[in-house]
Amino acid sequence: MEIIEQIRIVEALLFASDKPLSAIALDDCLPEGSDIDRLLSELQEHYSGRGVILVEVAGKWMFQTAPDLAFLLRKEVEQERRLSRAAVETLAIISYHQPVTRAEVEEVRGVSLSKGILDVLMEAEWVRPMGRRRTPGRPMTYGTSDHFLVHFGLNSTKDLPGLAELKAAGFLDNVNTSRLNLLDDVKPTEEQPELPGSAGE
Amino acid sequence: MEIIEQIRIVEALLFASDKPLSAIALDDCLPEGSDIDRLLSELQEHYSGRGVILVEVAGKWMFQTAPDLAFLLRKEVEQERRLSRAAVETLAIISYHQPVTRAEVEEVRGVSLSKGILDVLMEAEWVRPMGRRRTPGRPMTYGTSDHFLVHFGLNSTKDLPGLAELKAAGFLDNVNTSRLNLLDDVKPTEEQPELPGSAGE
Amino acid sequence: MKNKEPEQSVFEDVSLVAQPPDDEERLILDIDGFEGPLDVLLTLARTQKVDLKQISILELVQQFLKFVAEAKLQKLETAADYLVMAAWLAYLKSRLLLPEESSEDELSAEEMAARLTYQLQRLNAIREVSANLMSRNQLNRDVFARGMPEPVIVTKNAVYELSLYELLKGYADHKTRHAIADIKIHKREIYTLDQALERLRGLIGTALDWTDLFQFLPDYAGSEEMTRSIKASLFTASLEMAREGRAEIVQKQVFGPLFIRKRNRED
Repeated sequence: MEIIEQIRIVEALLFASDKPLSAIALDDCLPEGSDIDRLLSELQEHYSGRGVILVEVAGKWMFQTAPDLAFLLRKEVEQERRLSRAAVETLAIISYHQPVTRAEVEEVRGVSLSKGILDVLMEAEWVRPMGRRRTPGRPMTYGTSDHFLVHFGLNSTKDLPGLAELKAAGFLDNVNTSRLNLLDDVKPTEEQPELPGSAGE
Repeated sequence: MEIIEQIRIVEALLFASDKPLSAIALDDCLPEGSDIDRLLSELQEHYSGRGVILVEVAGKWMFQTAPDLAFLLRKEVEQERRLSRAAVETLAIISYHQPVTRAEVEEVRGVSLSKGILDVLMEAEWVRPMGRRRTPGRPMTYGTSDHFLVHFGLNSTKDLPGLAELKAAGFLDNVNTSRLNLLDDVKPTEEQPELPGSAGE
Repeated sequence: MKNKEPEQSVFEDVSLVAQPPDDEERLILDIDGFEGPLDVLLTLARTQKVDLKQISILELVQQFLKFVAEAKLQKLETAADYLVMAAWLAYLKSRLLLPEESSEDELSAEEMAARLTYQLQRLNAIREVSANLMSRNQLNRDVFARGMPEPVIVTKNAVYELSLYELLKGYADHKTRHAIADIKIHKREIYTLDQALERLRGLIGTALDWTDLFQFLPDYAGSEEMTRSIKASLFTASLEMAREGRAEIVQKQVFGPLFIRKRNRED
């Protein structure tokens, strides 16, 4: 049998097999006196640089998608999720009051902040850590990201409507805005983030 | 992107799949302006004569082991359950006469169809219901599925072996279901399947 | 059309059992090996000629009737098919042998014979193509797909949807809940008892007989709230006048209208 015929056999066996095959197992299907190592190396050579390559894993042989094309076999799908009311409120408070610590958000909301909420907002890439405050305990402060501005079509957080504007737009019925001075709160001074891009805080 | 890169992508996608892929699905993974037909034909050319070949079945593309190596691979799988003669004949009548009613199958074979036969063919996903005929009783008609084409390596039902000869000999003319054929049937018309893409697809 | 021997591949369960040659040159056919009378006819026809177009129908009828006579037709439902065919063939035979009477309604014996030949040829043709079909390379029998397909791994990325409106609404709602809201208590419109008494005293004299109390509602009643207040006050006023002995009140049924009339003091 010609070499090319033997290579074809090895090629078909490896292709159709549902598990990697050892050189010995392949040799069993070949005529007496075949040089299986040579066949495998020629086959490997034939597939080098192709979309599929022949690899040896743990002493056995198999075809595999070329590593640089592995991306073809990964499909990313976007799954839309809704934010909870608590998350929306937390995001709003962070965007209006930034930079703000977790304790401050809790104080403003009047309830403690469950662990997941900041994670979700950071996963959505709307909220980012903004450095530690120079106060006892040096708590981390949070603010909004550039992605937040892009998502909501804002040039800067200064573009967020103030309370008077919100009231004029009908968002704040029954609220006497003169008693709300939160927007005029003096903001504590911030340090620059000590660990730039220290996500996960 | 160079042609060779595009071919590698098509090769990797087809190689990774154990089911046929449509040219459209493949094209979706390629850069804008790729000529998928050319890529497929170059790929087919590259594999011609190899142990694995690129075939077009049911209008889609897949890699398969070369048919001449069947002797080698057959022993690797258990001999599949043989279809009964009645089932084979029924499958042939359905594939050549489709869409065809149960009564017509019985007429061609000259014997009534036992209950299990259609079930076996539908369970194998070779036969599927194809809608009811607009004749009294509105009998269900049957035809073959894409799975049937893939299994028998056919690109379409037009490629069934001997189809032209059967047609020329008049053996695919309307089947007269009044036993012992004393009258001619009115040419039947089919309704669209009531459940498109229903069972068997 | 090419002819193939039916014993090939898929037809291996056809039992064509040849008797020893010394017992005439005849075939004994086992009915269990057949797929109905047409199958028997086809098999018998093959013993005559390779070309089905040239078979002798008369001889075929003879063969079939002999077969049915010798076969052990035990199962009734199986037997019925064969007996119907035998009867039809016997009829066909008689038609073929007797001089043909011309009839407009019926097919001629030759046409009937031709139809039978056609059916046999068609079944034979289907058998040939089914043999061809089954001898094709079948997936997972002769040819194989990739044994280790590499699955497409789908990763789901969460995308959070939130509009600016929802964000602002969230903030505003929060402010609303936490702000001290101004509550204005509106002055309620009421029709006082004094007003009602004055009206009732003034009007009751003009009515000569029993009158529905609510006939005395002023025309300008206005809001529903005001109407309710007027009704309540008029009712209280009527009770007051009854207590003073200036009026009589009658109600004929529960929730029915209240009738009132002036009562002249008898002092």
